[in-house]
Amino acid sequence: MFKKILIANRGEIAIRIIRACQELDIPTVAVFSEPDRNSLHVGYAEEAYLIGEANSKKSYLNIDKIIDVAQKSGTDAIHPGYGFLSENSGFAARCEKEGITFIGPSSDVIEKMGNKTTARKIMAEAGVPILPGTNESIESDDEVYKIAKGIGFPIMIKAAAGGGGKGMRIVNSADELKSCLRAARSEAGSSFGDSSVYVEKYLENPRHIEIQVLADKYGNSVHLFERECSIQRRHQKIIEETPSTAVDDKLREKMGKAALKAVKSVNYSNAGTVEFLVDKKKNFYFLEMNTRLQVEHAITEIVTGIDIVREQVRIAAGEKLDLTQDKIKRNGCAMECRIYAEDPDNNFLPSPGTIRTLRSPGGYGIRYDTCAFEGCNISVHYDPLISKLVVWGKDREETRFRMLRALNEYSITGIKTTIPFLKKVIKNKFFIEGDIDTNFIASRIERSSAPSDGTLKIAILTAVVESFKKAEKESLFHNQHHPEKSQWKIAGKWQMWGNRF
Amino acid sequence: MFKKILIANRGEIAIRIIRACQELDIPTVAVFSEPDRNSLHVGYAEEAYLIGEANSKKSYLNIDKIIDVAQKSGTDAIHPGYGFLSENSGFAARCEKEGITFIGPSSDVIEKMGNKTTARKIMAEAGVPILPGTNESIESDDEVYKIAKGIGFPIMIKAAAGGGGKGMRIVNSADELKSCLRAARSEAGSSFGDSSVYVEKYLENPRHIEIQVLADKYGNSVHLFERECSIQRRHQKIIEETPSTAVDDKLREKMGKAALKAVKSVNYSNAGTVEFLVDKKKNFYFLEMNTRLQVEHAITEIVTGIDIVREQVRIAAGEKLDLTQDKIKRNGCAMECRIYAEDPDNNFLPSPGTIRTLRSPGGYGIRYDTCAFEGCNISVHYDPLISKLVVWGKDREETRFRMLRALNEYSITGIKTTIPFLKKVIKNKFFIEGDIDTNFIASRIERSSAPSDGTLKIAILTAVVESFKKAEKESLFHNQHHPEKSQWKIAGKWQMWGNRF
Amino acid sequence: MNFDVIAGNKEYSVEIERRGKSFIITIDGEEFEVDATLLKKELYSVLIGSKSHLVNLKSEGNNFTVDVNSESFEIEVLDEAAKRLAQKTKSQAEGKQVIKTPMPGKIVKILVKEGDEVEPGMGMIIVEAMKMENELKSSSKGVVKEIVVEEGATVNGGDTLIVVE
Amino acid sequence: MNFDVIAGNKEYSVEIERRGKSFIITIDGEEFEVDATLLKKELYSVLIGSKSHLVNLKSEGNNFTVDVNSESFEIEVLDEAAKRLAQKTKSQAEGKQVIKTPMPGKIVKILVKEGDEVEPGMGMIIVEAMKMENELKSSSKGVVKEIVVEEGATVNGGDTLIVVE
Repeated sequence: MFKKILIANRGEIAIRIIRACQELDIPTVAVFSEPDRNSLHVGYAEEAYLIGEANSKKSYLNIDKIIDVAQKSGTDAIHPGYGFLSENSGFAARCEKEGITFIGPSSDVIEKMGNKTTARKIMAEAGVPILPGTNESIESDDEVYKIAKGIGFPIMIKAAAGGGGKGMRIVNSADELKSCLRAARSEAGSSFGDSSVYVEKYLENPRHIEIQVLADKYGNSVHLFERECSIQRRHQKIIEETPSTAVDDKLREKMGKAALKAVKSVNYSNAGTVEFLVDKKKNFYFLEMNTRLQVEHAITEIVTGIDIVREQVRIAAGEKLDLTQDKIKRNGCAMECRIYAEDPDNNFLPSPGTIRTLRSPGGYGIRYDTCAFEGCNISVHYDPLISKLVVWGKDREETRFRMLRALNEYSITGIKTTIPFLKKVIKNKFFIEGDIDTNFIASRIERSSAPSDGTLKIAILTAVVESFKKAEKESLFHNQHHPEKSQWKIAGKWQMWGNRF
Repeated sequence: MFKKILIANRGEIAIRIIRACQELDIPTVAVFSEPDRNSLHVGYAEEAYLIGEANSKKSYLNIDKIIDVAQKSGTDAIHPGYGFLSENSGFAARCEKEGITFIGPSSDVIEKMGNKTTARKIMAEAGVPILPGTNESIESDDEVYKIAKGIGFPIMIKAAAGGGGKGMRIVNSADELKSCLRAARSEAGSSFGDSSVYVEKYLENPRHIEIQVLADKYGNSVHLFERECSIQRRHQKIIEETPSTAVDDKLREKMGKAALKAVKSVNYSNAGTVEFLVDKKKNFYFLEMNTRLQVEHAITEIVTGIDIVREQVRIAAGEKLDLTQDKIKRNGCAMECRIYAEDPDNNFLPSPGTIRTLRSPGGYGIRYDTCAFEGCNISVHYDPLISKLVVWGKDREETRFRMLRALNEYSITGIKTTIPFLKKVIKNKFFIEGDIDTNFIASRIERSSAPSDGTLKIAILTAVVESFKKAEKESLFHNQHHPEKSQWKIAGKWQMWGNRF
Repeated sequence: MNFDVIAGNKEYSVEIERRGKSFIITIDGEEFEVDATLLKKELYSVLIGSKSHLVNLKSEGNNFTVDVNSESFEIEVLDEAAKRLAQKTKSQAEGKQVIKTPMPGKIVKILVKEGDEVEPGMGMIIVEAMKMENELKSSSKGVVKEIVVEEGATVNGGDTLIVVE
Repeated sequence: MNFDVIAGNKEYSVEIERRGKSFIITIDGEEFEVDATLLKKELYSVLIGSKSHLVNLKSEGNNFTVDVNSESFEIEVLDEAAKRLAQKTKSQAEGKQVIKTPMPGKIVKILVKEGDEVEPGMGMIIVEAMKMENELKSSSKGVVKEIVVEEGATVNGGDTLIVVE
């Protein structure tokens, strides 16, 4: 097992990984940028090193600096978390070169899966269903037109080096093709330094369902069932659950088998996720493979009892999987709500700043992963994820009610958060019925709603009591200090107070 | 289902029950004593009523007042929690009379099990193993002597109306008999208003292992396996775990069957616990039946996925158990640490007061039930339980390491707590091996230990930095306000500061 | 004691008096019995009749930010003296809208120019922050009076960007 | 800057100076590089070299209560001026022990009488609080000078019960 593990990340996921290491009795090394000196991951790790400025390129993406800290501190393994360097094949290769274990798959697997057309080709060859389209980047507009006619509009143009929704365009008809193609190419070029694009059939209102996999270095692999991640805003997940209401045992088995085919086709090792789009007829298509830990891994942990981060460390250390597919059982349901520093009433505009007060939920069935504390700053420089609220229940309704109860207990003031919006989703009748797809938030949720009159009155009553107490205290202060009650003095005082208004 | 539930309790258990009700969509009514106005259970319930003074007799034990609030608020069921009125058959009978559902067994069952000799007799008749001794209270000293000779010293003299360790005496030899008997009778009389006692064989260093049961009103009953509760101080549990390291499948089945015999013998309904003492040879003996929710119920919930409080409410509402014994599976291990406001270095002396700062643990496998918040007062009037830290793990070692990790994250300042002591137990080699009994704390744990030198240095370094910064600020303050640096003024200032020392 | 309360562009006339440990408060004639106690920094346990609520309240002079049930309210509570002063200030500020950036970031694009007429909801300026582009919108009708920043500029949270009158 | 630090009946001689954002501190000649920052009320993130610690620190004048790793320390940090003063106060208080009740409760039994000689660890008085009886012990050798309370009396937290000299 490793002597010491460096966590090349920040926020809640750095803390998640530190906890797993502590439970394995392995000391941890945190790295931090200048504004992160007061972040909780620094305090939770056994050691911590400053690695640079706020800008990620100068700190959390600074490969040289991170390798330097790893060597200086005697670290023999690095966990990259998610985001930052987690899917950077160059970083994985550098670790391999320096003799430090990268806790994740090998650099060449990361590279293959990072290129979307290469990944499509590999999956197609392995027999994993993919959407109709091309497995090569396309040069000429004519060729795109021909392919589009073949598979039928709407189609999706995507950047080959893509990710995060950039360099993507939906094309509904032949008329739009030219301008969309130009726009996608230009965006792909400026975002990834590579303007090549490819074409896929566009699926309308699909579900986003993914399969978690674990594979060791000896060819053993298992899947840990699915996660439904269709509730998205800005193409980013905000609520996830398992099991999916769209997946029955038969579909689960088919998708699981397809995911394991994907794993075997590239000799994948460590934890990974195969993402699929699923249509109304329960056809599923490979979307991409995430060669890292996912934000939403926790819901899978809760229902399978498998600590995925612990498994990642064990696998990277060369241990064999002690799991076999038939021994993995799902126990109940789990749901995750992501609490972001965003204003849901204002198009999810980020709302960084200082958390003035914080009350977090607890009790039965609640898992709470966070980097936040009362008085902490949610930095403008990084992802605005404050916490993950994960709930377990015997069935979906128990889980949903528990989530609602927990969200009601949860209070953050000082900044705007997604909490009120999440409650709306959890109470939504389509959500209750499991009738969801990636367009759910746009189509099913009324954005703004008038605050309830009853709640407003509670607020007014509290403010009035406070005003009254303050006025009383001030008059008490005056009486105590001016027992003579000179009119002149009291008038003077009032004038002074008056200036504050 | 009920329209509204009143919780006749306070602290963490009131909050636990409120949460279960909210998840069942049932409004709750809290009651509170004067010093509990600022307690969290008041804020968490939908309604709250003041019921009297600090003294429990005037508030949480005030049956008339509680019934009055129940009627005024339109409550149709009362959950008594643990302690207070939870095992008061008079209160249960009063609820029955007023047409309010008491969430627990019927008053006559509570009464039968509350009388220790009656309970022994019933159990013996039902074929549940009991310790050798008498099933009737004994009048004459001679009779006690005869019985003691029959079963052999040491024996235990116990108050028939007993509980909580009062009116109990261990008698090691015939010489001690007379004085012990007199002391036990006098204590029993003053504690319970009933000086009758009975005799049991005294078991040296047994384990305390109990079986959780659930039974509906239609004769269906199941057990939810065992809890090991041998780690006790002052005869009160402080760490519990399930499964017990002393219980194998065979013993589990035997104890479970015995517990269900106990349930059937009195036509028990609702949740209950049958407590046993287990000796080194795995013989087990009925100790008592708790006709209520236990503090440590949470560990059973975590490994079975059954929400015991939810089941209590459902059963009381007349619903049928939808569980059968063969469907109840144990998943992994769970452990509970009770965090009390007590000074472990000073014989667990209570340490009430205000919690100045609070940092609570989180993440995978952690359940945290508490009534505490930063700035709250742990009252001198009631039980000093601050929180229950419940941890789940795949196996006992994963659970133990996770508990240690969580205790390391947990910080409470302002009052003394059991946290440092609990860490000692979790790291103790006998505990690691599962070699525990009710005498564990006295025999296996070194009470006081010198603080580590390394930790002291961290403390000194922090205090010195703070002193330095303060001195700097003060000198900055002087310079800013006295740019003229008049020697006279500075001397004057210093003198002023000097007076503070 | 009497207060004028302003919340969400509405005004409420409020009376309050002590009754034992509680207060009797009427809002526009509707009466409530209120018992509010501070649990910790900015957190109150409020009993209205027997209904229980946890309320976060932050005060700055007469202005309160109150959070209840995940809803947030800006409330102004004015006594007689404060009412007169508020009247004065209001008449000066009327009709003026200041677009401020809620967070530090970079000005990506300015969508209006000085003298433009704007409608409520119209996009005014795009600020990049937290790796995302965010469009700030006008909340009222008016004419762009002043554009304080330039495209490409770096701004701090709270900086004024555009003034509309 | 130089300090005398008193912790657990021991004295340490400490020097501190700034180096950039950190401090160089020597305790009885042993050198440490320390970077301490306040995260929230009384909670510090402390880096000693590269080792990270979360430390709770409460200060009252020169006296600090410091909590690290569930251990709690009472530390006094004295500069030159404070040292002189402390010397004076100390000589007055020497040899005197005051038994106080840490919590409100009722005096159940007084186990000593005035003039009794006591040894460290000897039980002095029994106080009932939180439904439990608690024995308070002497921490030093001496003679019972004064018994302030009577059996059956109700006492508040912090009340002096017995004075030993």
